[in-house]
Amino acid sequence: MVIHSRKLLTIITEAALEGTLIRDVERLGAQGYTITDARGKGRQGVRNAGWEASSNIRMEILCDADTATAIADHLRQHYYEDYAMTLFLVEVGVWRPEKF
Amino acid sequence: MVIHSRKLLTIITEAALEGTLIRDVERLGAQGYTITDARGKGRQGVRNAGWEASSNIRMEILCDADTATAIADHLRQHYYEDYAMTLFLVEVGVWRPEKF
Amino acid sequence: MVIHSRKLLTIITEAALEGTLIRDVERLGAQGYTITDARGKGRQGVRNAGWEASSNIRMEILCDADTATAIADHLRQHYYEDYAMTLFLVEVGVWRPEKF
Amino acid sequence: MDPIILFFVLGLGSGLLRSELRLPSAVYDFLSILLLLAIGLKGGIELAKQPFADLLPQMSAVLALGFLLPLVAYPVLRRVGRFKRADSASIAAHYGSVSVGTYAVAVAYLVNRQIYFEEHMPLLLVLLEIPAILVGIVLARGLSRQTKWGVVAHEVFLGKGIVLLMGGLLIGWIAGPAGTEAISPLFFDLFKGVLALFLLEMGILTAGQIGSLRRYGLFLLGFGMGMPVFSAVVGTALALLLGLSVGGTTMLAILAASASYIAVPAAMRISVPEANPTLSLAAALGVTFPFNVLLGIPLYHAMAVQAQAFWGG
Amino acid sequence: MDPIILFFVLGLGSGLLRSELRLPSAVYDFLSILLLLAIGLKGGIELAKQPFADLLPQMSAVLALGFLLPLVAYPVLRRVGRFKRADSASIAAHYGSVSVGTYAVAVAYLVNRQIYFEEHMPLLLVLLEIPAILVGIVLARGLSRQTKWGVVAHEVFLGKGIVLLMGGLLIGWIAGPAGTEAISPLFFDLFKGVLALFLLEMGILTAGQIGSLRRYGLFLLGFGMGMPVFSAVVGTALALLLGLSVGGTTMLAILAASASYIAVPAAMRISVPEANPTLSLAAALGVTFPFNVLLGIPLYHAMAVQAQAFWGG
Amino acid sequence: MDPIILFFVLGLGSGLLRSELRLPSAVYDFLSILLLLAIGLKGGIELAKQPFADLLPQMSAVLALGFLLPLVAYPVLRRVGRFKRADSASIAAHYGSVSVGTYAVAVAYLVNRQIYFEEHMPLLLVLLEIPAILVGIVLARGLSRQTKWGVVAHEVFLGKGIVLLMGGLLIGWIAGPAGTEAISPLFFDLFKGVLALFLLEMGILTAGQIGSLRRYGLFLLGFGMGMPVFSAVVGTALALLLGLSVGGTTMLAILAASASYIAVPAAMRISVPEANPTLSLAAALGVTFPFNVLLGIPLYHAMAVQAQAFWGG
Ligand SMILES: Nc1ncnc2c1ncn2[C@@H]1O[C@H](COP(=O)(O)O)[C@@H](O)[C@H]1O
Ligand SMILES: Nc1ncnc2c1ncn2[C@@H]1O[C@H](COP(=O)(O)O)[C@@H](O)[C@H]1O
Ligand SMILES: Nc1ncnc2c1ncn2[C@@H]1O[C@H](COP(=O)(O)O)[C@@H](O)[C@H]1O
Ligand code: NA
Ligand code: NA
Ligand code: NA
Repeated sequence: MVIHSRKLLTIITEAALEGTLIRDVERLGAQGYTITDARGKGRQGVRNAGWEASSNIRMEILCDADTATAIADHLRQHYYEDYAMTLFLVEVGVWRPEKF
Repeated sequence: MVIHSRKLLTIITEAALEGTLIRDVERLGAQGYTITDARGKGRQGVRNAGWEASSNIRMEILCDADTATAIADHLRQHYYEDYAMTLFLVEVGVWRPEKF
Repeated sequence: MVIHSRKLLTIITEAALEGTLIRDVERLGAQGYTITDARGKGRQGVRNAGWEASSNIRMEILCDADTATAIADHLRQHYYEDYAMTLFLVEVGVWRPEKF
Repeated sequence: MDPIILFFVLGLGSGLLRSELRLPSAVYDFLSILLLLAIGLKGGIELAKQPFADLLPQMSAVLALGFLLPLVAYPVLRRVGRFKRADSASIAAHYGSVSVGTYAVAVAYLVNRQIYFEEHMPLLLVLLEIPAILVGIVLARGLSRQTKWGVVAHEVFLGKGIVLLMGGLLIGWIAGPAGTEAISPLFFDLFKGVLALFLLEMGILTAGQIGSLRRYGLFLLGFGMGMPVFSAVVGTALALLLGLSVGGTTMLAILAASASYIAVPAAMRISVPEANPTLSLAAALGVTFPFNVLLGIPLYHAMAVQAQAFWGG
Repeated sequence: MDPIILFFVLGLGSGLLRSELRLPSAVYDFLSILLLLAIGLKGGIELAKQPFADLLPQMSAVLALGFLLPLVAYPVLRRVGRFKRADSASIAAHYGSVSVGTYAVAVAYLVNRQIYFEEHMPLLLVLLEIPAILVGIVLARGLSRQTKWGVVAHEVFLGKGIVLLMGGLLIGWIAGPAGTEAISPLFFDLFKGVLALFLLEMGILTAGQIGSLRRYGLFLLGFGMGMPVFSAVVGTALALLLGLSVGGTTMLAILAASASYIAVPAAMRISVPEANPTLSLAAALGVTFPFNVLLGIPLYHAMAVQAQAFWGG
Repeated sequence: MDPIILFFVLGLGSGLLRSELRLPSAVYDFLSILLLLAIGLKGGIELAKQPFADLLPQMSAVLALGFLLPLVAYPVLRRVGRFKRADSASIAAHYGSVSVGTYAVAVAYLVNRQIYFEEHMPLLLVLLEIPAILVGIVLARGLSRQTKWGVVAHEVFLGKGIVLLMGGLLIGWIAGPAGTEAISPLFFDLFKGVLALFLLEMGILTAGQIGSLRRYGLFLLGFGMGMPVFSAVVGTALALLLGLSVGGTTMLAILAASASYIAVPAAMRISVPEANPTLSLAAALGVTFPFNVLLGIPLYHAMAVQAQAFWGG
C-alpha cells in the first residue's frame, strides 16, 4: 500500500500539564495522542521522575502539517515561557492517512 | 563514520498483543525491537494504562525498507481492523547497518 | 514561526549505564536529554525490564549535527562493543533552535 | 456499612468528579496478586482438611453451571440486545465466568456477619472461571478448525489470575494450616485492608465505564442487573441440590452472578478480537460489579436464607 | 532516637553521597496513599465519638490561620527576600498550607511519648491545606476575572491528597471504631513502618534540593527556618485560645509550622505558572521539612509545655 | 515443605510454562527493599546487645573468606571451563560474594526449626559482599592504573543493596529492640510473606535463565552446583574454627555457598564490561540459587550438625 506523509509532533513537558494539554490538543484538531512517562534535563534543570512535581511526560501527536503548526504555536504562546517544555517535529509516513 | 539510511517502524497498540506481536515481527525479519509502556487515545477511545485491558505499548523496530513494509502489511491485515493500532514510519540514520 | 533543522539522537542501552551516559553526553555538548524506561531485544538477547540487570533505557538528545556525531562516536568507541546499545539519528524540526 | 464498600464508593465518587486520584498500575497489580494468592491459599488450606473425593459432585456441578450460563445469556444478547454474533458471545462469556473481586467482597460480608460457608469455595471459583471462555469462543466461531486451541488453552490456563489462584490453592493444600502460619500476617491479616484499596481503584475504574455505558444504552444496563439476578437464582437452586449451607448457598449465588473483568476480557481479546471490548467491560464493570457489591450480595444472602428455610435440609 | 527519624537521615545521607538508592515512584505513591488514608481514617474514627458542633470554633480558627499565615509571609518574601511577585505569592502559599509528612512524624512523636492530643486533628489538617492556596493565587494575580476559579477549585478540592484525606475521614466517621477494625492491620499496625519508608524517600528528595538551595542563597535558608518558628508561635497562641491540650497545642503548632510540598506545588503550577517551582520546593522540602522533623517537633513540644504551664487552663 | 519454597517452585513452574505472570518491577524493588532493610535491622538490633569487639575475629575471618573464594574459583573457570579472562574473573566474583535472597531463605529455614544462630550474621553478610568484587576486578585487569577505583568504590559501597543493609544495621543498632518495636509489624511480621512473594519472582527469573544455560552447556551446570558445595565446606570449617553454633555454622556455610545476583552483576557491568553478564547470571541465578534453596540449605545444615558433632566444642 502507498505511504502518505504526515507530521509527528513530540512534546516533552511537565507531568502536571497532562490534563490541560490533552484538552488543548484535541480542541486544536488532534485525532489522537500517545503519552509515555519520562525524565530528563533541560533549561529548567533536572526533572527525574521520583515524584509528581518533578516528572515529565512525552506526548506524541500524529497529524497533518497545519494541525502540528497550530498546536505548536498554541503551546509556545501559552506554556513555553513558564513550563519545562520541549517541542520537535518529524516527517513520518503512514498507511491510513484518513486517521490523522 | 559514515551514516547509513534505515527505517524505524513504530507500532502503538494494545498491551495484550505484546507476545503475539513479538513473535510476528521476528518471523518477518526484525533483528530486534524496543518496547515502552504508553497510554493514549485514538479511534478506539481512551486507553489510559490504569490496568492491563486498557493500556498500550509502543514498539519500535529498526530495519530496512522491505522488512518494514512486510511487517506493516502483515499488521494491517491481521490486527488493524480489530485492535487499537497505529503505525508510522520514519527515515533514520544508523552507524552499524549490518545490525538491522 | 519558522522551523529550524536539528538532529535527534536516540540511544537504547542498558539501564545500568544511565549515570555514566548522562555525564558523557553533557560533557560532549548536549544541552538536555530525555529518558524513558524500555525493554527489548537485539544482538545481546532479550532484555525485558523485570529487574535492573536486564532492563533498558531509551535516551533522546536534541542537538546539532556536530554534537550528535561527537556523542555517537564516543559511544561507539567506549560502549558499543561491551554493552547492549543501539543508536539512531533522525532529522527533526524545532522552533527554538537556540535551545539545542 | 462495611468500610470496604465505602472505599468503593469513594473511588466511584472521585472518578465521577474527575479527581486525578489513581493507583499506579504497579500498585493495582500488587493488590490483585495479594488478593488472588490469599484467596487461593485460604481455599487450599481448607482442602487439606477434607477428603478430596467428597468435592467431586460440587466440582462437576459448577463446571456444568459454567457451560450453562453463557448459553442462556447468548440468545438474549443476540435477539433482545441485537448485538453482533461476536459481541454477544463475548459478553455471554463474561457473565458465565466469575469476578474474583466480587467474591472477595462476599467473603468479607459473610466473615463480618460470622456466617459459616464451605471454605473450599476458591476451588469452585477457579473451576467456574474457565468453561464460559470456551463456550464464548465456540459461540463466536463455531467449532472451527481455525481456532488455535493451543493458544486459547495457554491464554486460559496460564493467565495470571488462574496461575495465582491455582498456585495459592496448591501451596495452601500442600503446606496446610500450620505451614502457612508464618505467611498469614501478609496474606490473611492484611486481607481486608488490601481489599479496601483494591475496591478504591475498582470504583475509579467503574466510574470510567459510565461514558461507554451512556453510549450503548439501556439494554446493557438492564442486562447488567437482570442477568446476575437470574444467575444467582440458578446458583441458589444448584446449592440447594448440592446441600450447601446458607453461607455456601450465598457464595454459589454470587459466583454465578458475578461477571469476569480480568480473565475473560484478556482471553476474548486474543481469541475473539472482533468483539468490541468496550461493550462487555461497560456491562461487567460499569453495571454488574457495582450492582453485586452494593445490592446483590445482601440480596442473594436474603434469598439463600429464604431458600434454605423452604427447601433446605 | 526514634528510628523513623533515622530512616530520614539514611535517605538524606545516601542522597548526599549520590547513592543510586531510590524508591520507585509507584512505591512512593503507594506509601503516600496509605499514609493519607490512615491519617484520614484515624481522624474520622475520632470524629465519630464526639458532637461535631463542638468543633466549629476550632475549625473556623484554623481556617482563619490559613488565611493569615501567607499574608504575613508574602511581604517578607517580597521586601526582604526581593522575590518577584509570583514567586513571593507562591512561596507564601506553601508556608500557609501544611505538610502531611510532617504531621505524621509529629503523630509518631507524641504517640511514642504517650502524650494525648485531640484526635480530630486530621480534620484541622484538611482545613488548613486549602485557604493558603486561594490567598496565594489572589496575591499573585489580584482578584482578576481571568483566574479560572472553577479550574482552581477542581485542582484544590479534587487533588489526590485532599480526596484521600477527606475520603478517609468520611469513611472513618461513617464506619466508626468497630467497623474499621478489620482494616486496621494494614492502615494502623503498619503505619510507623510505612512512615519509615516514606521518610527514607523524603530524605533522598530533600538531598536533591540542596543544589537549588545553594543557588538561591542564604535568605531562603533563613526564611525556611524562621517562618516555621514564627508560625508555630502563632499556632501555639491559637491553641491556648481554643483551650487545646499540651499535645493538641504541639499539633497545631506543627500544622502551622509545616510547609506543603505536595498539594500546593501542584495547585500553584497550574494557577500561577510563572512562579518558579524550584524556589518554593528548595525552601519547603530542602529546609523546612528537615528542620521541622529533626528540630522543630521537639522545640514546639517544649514550647507547648511552657505555654500551657504559664497561660493554659 | 516450607511454603516459601513452594512459592519459588510456583514461579519456576509458571516461568517454564511461559505463563505471563510477572511482578511489576516496582513491586520487585519494593519487596527487595523490605527484605534488605529487615535483614539489616534484625542484625543491628542484635549487635546492640553484645560488645562489638568480640566480633572482630569473625569479621576478619569472613573478609578473608571473601578474598579466598574467588581466587579458588578463577583458575577452575579459566582452565577447566576455558572461559575468557574477563568472564572467569566476573563469575569468580559472583561466587565469592553472597546472595541476600538465599540468606533470607536460610533464616526462614532455621527459624522454622527453632534452631539458634548468631544473630549478627547480617553484619557478616555485608562484609562478605564486598571483597570478591575487588578480587574480580583485579583478576580481570591486573592492578592497572586505568581502573577508576573511585568509581568502583562508589558502585560497591553506595549500591542500593549495601546502603539498605548497612543502613538497616545502623538503624537497628542505634534504636535497639525497644526503639524498633513500632516498625516491627511491617519489617518483621510481614517478613516471611514478603519473602514468599520475592521467591515467586525469583522463580520466574530463574526460569528465564534456563535458555542461556542450555546454550553455555554442562560446565556451568557442574560449576554452579560444585562450587557452592566446596564453598560450604570451607565456610563450615571456618565456622568451627570461630566456635559458632550449629545454626551459625549452617549460616556461614550458606553465605559462602551463595552466589550474588544483584550487587556483583551491577559492579561487574561497570568495572569489567567486557565480561558477558549472561554467563554469570545463568550460573548464579539459573543453577546456584535454586540448588541452594532447594537442596543446599538442608545439606549444609546436615553438614553443620555432623561437623559440630565430630569437631565442635
Ligand atoms: N536537548 C534536549 N534533548 C532532549 N530532551 C530535552 C532537551 N532539552 C530539554 N529536553 C527535555 O524537555 C524537558 C523540558 O525542557 P526544558 O524546558 O528545557 O527544561 C526536559 O526535562 C527534558 O526531558
Ligand atoms: N493521531 C494520533 N497521534 C498519536 N498517537 C495516536 C494517534 N491516534 C492513535 N494513537 C495511538 O494509537 C493507539 C491506538 O489507536 P487507535 O487504533 O486509533 O485507537 C491510541 O491508543 C494512541 O495511543
Ligand atoms: N532492530 C532493532 N530495532 C529496535 N530496537 C533494537 C533493535 N536492535 C536492538 N534494539 C534495542 O537496543 C537494545 C540493545 O541492542 P543490542 O546491543 O543489539 O543488544 C535492545 O535490547 C533493544 O531494546
Ligand atoms: Na457469572
Ligand atoms: Na504552615
Ligand atoms: Na559465596
